[in-house]
Amino acid sequence: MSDHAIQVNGIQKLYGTVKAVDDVSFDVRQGEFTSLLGPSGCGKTTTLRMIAGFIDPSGGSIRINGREVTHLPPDKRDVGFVFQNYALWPHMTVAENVAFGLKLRRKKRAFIRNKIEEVLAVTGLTGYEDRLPKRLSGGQQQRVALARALALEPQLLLMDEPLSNLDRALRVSMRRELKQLQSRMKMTTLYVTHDQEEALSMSNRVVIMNGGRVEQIAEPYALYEAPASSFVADFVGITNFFEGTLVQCADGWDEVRLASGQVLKARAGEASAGKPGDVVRALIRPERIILLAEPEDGPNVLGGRVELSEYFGAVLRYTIRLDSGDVLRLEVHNFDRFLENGAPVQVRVPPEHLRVIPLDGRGRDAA
Amino acid sequence: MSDHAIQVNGIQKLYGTVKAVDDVSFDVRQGEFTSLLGPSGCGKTTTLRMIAGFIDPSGGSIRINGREVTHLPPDKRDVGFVFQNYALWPHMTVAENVAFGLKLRRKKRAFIRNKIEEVLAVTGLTGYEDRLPKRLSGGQQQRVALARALALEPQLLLMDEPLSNLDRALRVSMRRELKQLQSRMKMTTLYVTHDQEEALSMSNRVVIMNGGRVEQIAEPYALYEAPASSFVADFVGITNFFEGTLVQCADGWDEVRLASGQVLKARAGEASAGKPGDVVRALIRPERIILLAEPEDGPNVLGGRVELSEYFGAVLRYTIRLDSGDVLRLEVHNFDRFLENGAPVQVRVPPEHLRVIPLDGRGRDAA
Amino acid sequence: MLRRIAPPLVPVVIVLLIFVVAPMLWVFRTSFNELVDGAYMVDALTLKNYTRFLGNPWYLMNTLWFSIRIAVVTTAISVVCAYPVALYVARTHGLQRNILMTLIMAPLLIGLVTLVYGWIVIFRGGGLLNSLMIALHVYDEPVRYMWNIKGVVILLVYIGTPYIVLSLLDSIEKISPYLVEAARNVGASRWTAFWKIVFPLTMPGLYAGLVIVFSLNFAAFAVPLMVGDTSTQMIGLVIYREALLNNDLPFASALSVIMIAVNALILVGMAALFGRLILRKLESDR
Amino acid sequence: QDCALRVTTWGGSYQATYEMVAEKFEQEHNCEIQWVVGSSPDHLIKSRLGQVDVTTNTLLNSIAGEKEGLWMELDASKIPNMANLYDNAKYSPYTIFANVGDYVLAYNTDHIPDAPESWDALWNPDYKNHVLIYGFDHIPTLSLMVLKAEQGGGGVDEIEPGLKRMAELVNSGNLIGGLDVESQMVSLFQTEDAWLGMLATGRMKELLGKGVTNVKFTRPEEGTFPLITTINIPKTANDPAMAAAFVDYILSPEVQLAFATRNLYAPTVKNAPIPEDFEFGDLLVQNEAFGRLFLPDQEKITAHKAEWQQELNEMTKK
Amino acid sequence: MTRFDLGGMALRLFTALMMLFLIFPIGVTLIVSLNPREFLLPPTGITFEWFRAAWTSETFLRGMGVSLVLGVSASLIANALALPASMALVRNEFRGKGAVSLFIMSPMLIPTTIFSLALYIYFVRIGYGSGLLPLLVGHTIHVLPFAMRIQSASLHRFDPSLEEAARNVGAGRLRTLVSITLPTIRTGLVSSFALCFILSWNDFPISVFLAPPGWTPLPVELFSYIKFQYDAVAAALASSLIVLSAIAMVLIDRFAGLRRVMRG
Ligand SMILES: Nc1ncnc2c1ncn2[C@@H]1O[C@H](COP(=O)(O)OP(=O)(O)OP(=O)(O)O)[C@@H](O)[C@H]1O
Ligand SMILES: Nc1ncnc2c1ncn2[C@@H]1O[C@H](COP(=O)(O)OP(=O)(O)OP(=O)(O)O)[C@@H](O)[C@H]1O
Ligand SMILES: NCCCCNCCCN
Ligand SMILES: [Mg+2]
Ligand SMILES: [Mg+2]
Repeated sequence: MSDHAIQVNGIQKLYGTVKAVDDVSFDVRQGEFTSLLGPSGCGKTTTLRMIAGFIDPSGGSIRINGREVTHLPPDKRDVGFVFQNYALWPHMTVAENVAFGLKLRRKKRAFIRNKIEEVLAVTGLTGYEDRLPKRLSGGQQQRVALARALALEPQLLLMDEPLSNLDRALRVSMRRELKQLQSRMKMTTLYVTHDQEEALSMSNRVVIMNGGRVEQIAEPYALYEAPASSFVADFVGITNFFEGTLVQCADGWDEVRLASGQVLKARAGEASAGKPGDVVRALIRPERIILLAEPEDGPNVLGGRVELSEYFGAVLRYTIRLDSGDVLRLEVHNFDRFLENGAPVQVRVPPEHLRVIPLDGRGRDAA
Repeated sequence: MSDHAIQVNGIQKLYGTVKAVDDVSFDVRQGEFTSLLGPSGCGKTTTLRMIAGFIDPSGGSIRINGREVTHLPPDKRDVGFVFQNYALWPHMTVAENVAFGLKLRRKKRAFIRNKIEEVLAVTGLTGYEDRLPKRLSGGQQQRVALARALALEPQLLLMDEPLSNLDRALRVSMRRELKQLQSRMKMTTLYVTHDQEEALSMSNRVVIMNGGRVEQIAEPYALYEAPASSFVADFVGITNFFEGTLVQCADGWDEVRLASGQVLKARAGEASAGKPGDVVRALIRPERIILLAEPEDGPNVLGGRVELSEYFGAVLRYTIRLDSGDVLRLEVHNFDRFLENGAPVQVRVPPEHLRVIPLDGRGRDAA
Repeated sequence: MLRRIAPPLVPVVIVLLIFVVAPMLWVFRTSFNELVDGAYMVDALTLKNYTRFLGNPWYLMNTLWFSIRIAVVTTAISVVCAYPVALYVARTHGLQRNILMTLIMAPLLIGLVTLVYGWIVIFRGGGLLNSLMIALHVYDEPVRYMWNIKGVVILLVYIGTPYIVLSLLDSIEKISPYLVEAARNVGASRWTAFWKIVFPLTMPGLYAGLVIVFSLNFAAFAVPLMVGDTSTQMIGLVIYREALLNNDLPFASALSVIMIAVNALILVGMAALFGRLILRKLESDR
Repeated sequence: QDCALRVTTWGGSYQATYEMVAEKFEQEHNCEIQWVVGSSPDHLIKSRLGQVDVTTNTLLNSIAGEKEGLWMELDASKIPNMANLYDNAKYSPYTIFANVGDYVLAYNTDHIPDAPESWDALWNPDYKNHVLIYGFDHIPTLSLMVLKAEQGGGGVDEIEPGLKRMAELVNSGNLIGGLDVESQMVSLFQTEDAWLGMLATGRMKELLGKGVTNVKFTRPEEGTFPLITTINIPKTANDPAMAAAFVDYILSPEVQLAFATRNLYAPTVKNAPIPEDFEFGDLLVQNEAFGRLFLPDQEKITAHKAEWQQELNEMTKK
Repeated sequence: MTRFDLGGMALRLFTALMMLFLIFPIGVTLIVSLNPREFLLPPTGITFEWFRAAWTSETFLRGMGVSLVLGVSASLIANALALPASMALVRNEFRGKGAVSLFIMSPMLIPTTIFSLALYIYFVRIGYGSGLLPLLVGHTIHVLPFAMRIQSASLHRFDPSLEEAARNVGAGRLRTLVSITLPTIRTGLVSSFALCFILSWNDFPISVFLAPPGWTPLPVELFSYIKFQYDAVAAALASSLIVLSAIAMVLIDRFAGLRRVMRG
């Protein structure tokens, strides 16, 4: 068997003049859990559907387990698929929906019965065997779609936002079940999600798509900590950007002068951010910024006022209007007090977490 | 006009013998943003649909702006609605879907054109005016559903998981737009979501449903910090539970002896957790637990080993198997090192964040 | 419930009461009357007309049962002919679709009598089909395709097919391609996906077509009259003859009553069968 | 002008002739004629329901109507032209013949060079698959059956021999069919599928009119079967006087001649001689042909035909 | 998107064969109508004489007009009556539904001959023996069950939330029906209307009894004509009808296409 469960090579899909998918290439290794992440309409579903064989690519090639399948019909690919819109068969009950694929594989009746019981238990649908899909809630329908795919224990499972309609508690438990199944069955998984928590926590690797193209392929930590572009940085998690000019770069430390005149010290990345005088962008994650309890002087300390506070339970996110006019978002955890809107604050931007990336002349990431 | 935009009084919906909604009552005040949160299948959609007038309640009454509407047809209620399954009209383009309600209100053509432009801009759909729904991605369809409702600037807006198929970045921006629209138009909103971050950050109040019934109605902070039941505690955010017996309760501090013999100090809640000897449950949020860098002795310090670590970008969650055998989940932010699975750790459970609630004899929350 | 379902049903029900039930009551009454001298009808209360039919095996077997058989067979053949055509038409658009539809409907547009002339050219003893078959040595003696049971079956199938295409179209179009994809994905071949997903989902349309064509064919009179012979005495034809040619309104009425009852039984049976199988599952409800 | 007279007619050429001659009547009597078009059976039904003032009818219908007492007596004083009717054209006080055609034996001279002398030729096995007759609802076929019954020692009261003979014909394989739509019979002669068969004189004329030269007709020695158009006035007629005037007009020489020359229905009045040079003169049932019409007891046919058909169907069932 | 073509080629082939079967007699009709010697094949030449005769026959033209008006009116009324009823039946579960359903289908069970005779007699008895009403009623009732059946089929699997969405933005029942429901089940409605129209257009027995003088529908005129004398005029008329409806279809398509373009 090939080392790669999926090899996607330069695939394309045109709808008239709309380039839904444009020269996308990536591989998924055997047993790996890979996520496709990207903004709405960026071509995730289209890519997945080409791999499953529902759409004929306008160009490029697809291999599954080393075998060229680009133009193979879907039933010859042996790939599990969970549809974004569920696609439950309306004339079949929950149990029948699940059993269909098993019957096609001529499984024994007892086996099918057990399997139905098992996957419905996993998806929390025990007791719903005889319901018709139209009599289920949205989340229940979504779980049937998942159960239907899991029942076949596919070697390769493609899922298109399979948990999007589930509450967090259920999603967490489903995620756990999926991961367990995946490692137990050594099932290779390609997972489309809009939930980056999901993508980061479950995946071995993440493919970031944007506008029909691949932006970055990386492991979760690398993706979050070293995004290849501002787009990725901003799309995966929240990022604060400071624009300025590089004034010095030595000893692994860069210095950036902001428009306000203030200078920020930052850790230099592996690649050089440029030479003094270059326009650069400095990035930092909200959870890295420190909200100072006491006024403080020193490098990388900025003043401002609270503009908005958002409470997420475990997290409190402040949007701060800096004295320079820039906006900064920072997150605190394990907090006990709330700052009023308008309250003056000081924050420290730890240099070791501030990264500098070069910019081209027009204010976009240099290529 | 009544003080309350919505008053729901003991409504019920039976499907045959299935009690989809069972004696649900709550109010939504004018201009308030209220969320309905609860597990999949708990009756959120059904409740919302009864308020919109799509389903006839089997019992109870509904008032909108003080007016009894329980049996009023949907077009007489003047309530915006965003459908969980979008319900876009397949024979109309995006623009036509949005314009339909405006045309019914006999708006001027220029007004309609502007409005379409406006809401499509808000939902990031500019340029898609003439697409038919079936030629849109899942997330795009969902945004059309939202745009369609917003175009009418309803005084009261009901939304059923309107952002479930959007990526985080888009969701965050849509949330912001929604909140702005809401406060600009003083629009009362009832919002069904499975995303607690959404519910907590956007809402004035949250209604927690479970199995067709209301579990708790509270403001976000109260809900998270003082859940009325283990169900709520566990459903909203993650919660660690310790079961034990109350050994002492004085001075605003309780002491709980765990099965392992260890005694944990905890802050006493407003209501008494009981008398010494009672079986109780102590709760603490993962982000409150402190992962000790150095071995330490003292009260409320527990030892264990890392069992699982989950990386979410800004957050790292460890699942720890305590020496007592209990499982503890804790979250760290702003971290720079990862602990290996199996690594020995010590944690401190700060007494001020440990809450004690009474249990009935059978190990469930006392009523 | 009553308040919701009554208003939409009331107009139809009233129209039917006035224009169907009332006249049919007269038919029912007439079925107990008597014909004198084969010429005129007098009021009576006799079961003669019923016993004449029910007591004669020829009527039971060679008209009633014969009609049922013909209707079943021709409807079945029409379905087989129509289904693929409907599948094909369902995925055409615009002009192609409209032209196909015109062609499919054409036989019905031009009227039966004219149509029969077209068929005569093809099927008569020295017609196109026989000439072709004889030229190809499939057989050497002309075969009779008209003015016997073959003609009746051919023509009923021919006329029934467009009706079934029409009734199927909408059901086919409504099937989301995702449902088929989902089936293909779990390993169903095109064929299996068709039988297990597409076919069941077209049941509403198929059912409509079956009911329509079966009823039309069961009651057919013009076709057996024009292209049948003495051995194709379908019950609709017998009723036509007794009522109009032989002036025997009482007997024709009794035949009608019997026919309506039988037809109703068959329809109820079909409704139960289809309802149980599939329709109820697919009904939209709120 | 609020006078309207409702008259039944068959469609096609019959109506065309009717419409042509009616114009004059409408002007003279200042009365509009409304044509009630349909096939024979509905003429009777509409008469029964008082929807008609003058019924153009078949003899069988007229008889049925008589039994029901549907018709009013035809008053010779109001219909002066009745005086010119041949005696046998006055069927009863209620029913007269408006015109008469007949069903002759047509044959294809390429396959049957000599004119058959008897209807028995229909049974000739040489003509297998090439024989045409009218369907068993039609008077010529019913008449043939009675004829055969008489020849077999029975008659209209003892139909068995006739039925047997007809069943033989059906089962022999000779028949292309017993047709209901007359024009199909014409076409089948035209295409030479049919070599031999019955044909109304009117249809014969059409066949010849199509330029067919190898089909001829003959009147077998047993006689031909009449095609009789009758006239009745329903008791429920709105304006019996006007109805009588119209009947009188039908019996006038000009109308009689019009139907004769246009439709080949021979006059039933003595004062309408056919022009010597009329091309299809021999197709008209005139003179001796009229005398050789085989006209069995129509009342009995009416009373029994349903039974007969039924028995025949049983004898020929497959 | 994958389509459910059961082996594309096979389906295409079968369809082609079926289309051949369906249009062969019509092709023959067309040839006949152009052939000076009617249906003696092979044709001996081309003539438009039959067409001229067909299109100058006042009877046929008038009959066609009557049939057209009658077919359209009866189909409209029947579909309008059937729509609410089929919606009520498909969307609600109630006791006696089967019986109501069967009752509405009942005209389909009655042999047309008897029905038209009975209806005719009924109208005469209640004093409406003449006039257009009986004809219209007869045709409407005749096609009603067919409209019911096709519409019901079409309403199965209709997604009710589409209607809810419309009601929610303020559309009343009627507006929802017109703007949402009807367009969504358009194919079904067109099928239903076409079927009803064709049934009415082809009807003979009902018209024969119920047509008042001056309002004779085409099939009656045509049958009366053809029954006794066949010439290619009927074939020419039939061919014209098919050509006309084909042209109408093309025009409709162009028109609809144009509208789509103008709508941008
Ligand atoms: N038509 C129906 N017939 C029978 N049961 C139904 C029907 N519709 C919903 N239910 C049941 O009622 C319960 C509540 O459904 P509802 O759609 O309100 O859930 P929900 O809270 O919106 O769930 P989700 O988050 O999954 O959308 C579910 O258990 C569902 O299975
Ligand atoms: N049938 C179609 N015709 C034309 N354009 C289409 C069609 N299907 C999808 N598109 C377009 O192609 C692009 C990619 O669509 P796709 O469904 O793959 O997006 P996605 O990444 O899955 O988005 P989402 O997260 O919103 O589901 C979208 O911009 C969409 O509008
Ligand atoms: N166009 C000629 C109509 C002649 C009708 N004759 C009636 C014959 C009945 N069998
Ligand atoms: Mg998608
Ligand atoms: Mg829901």
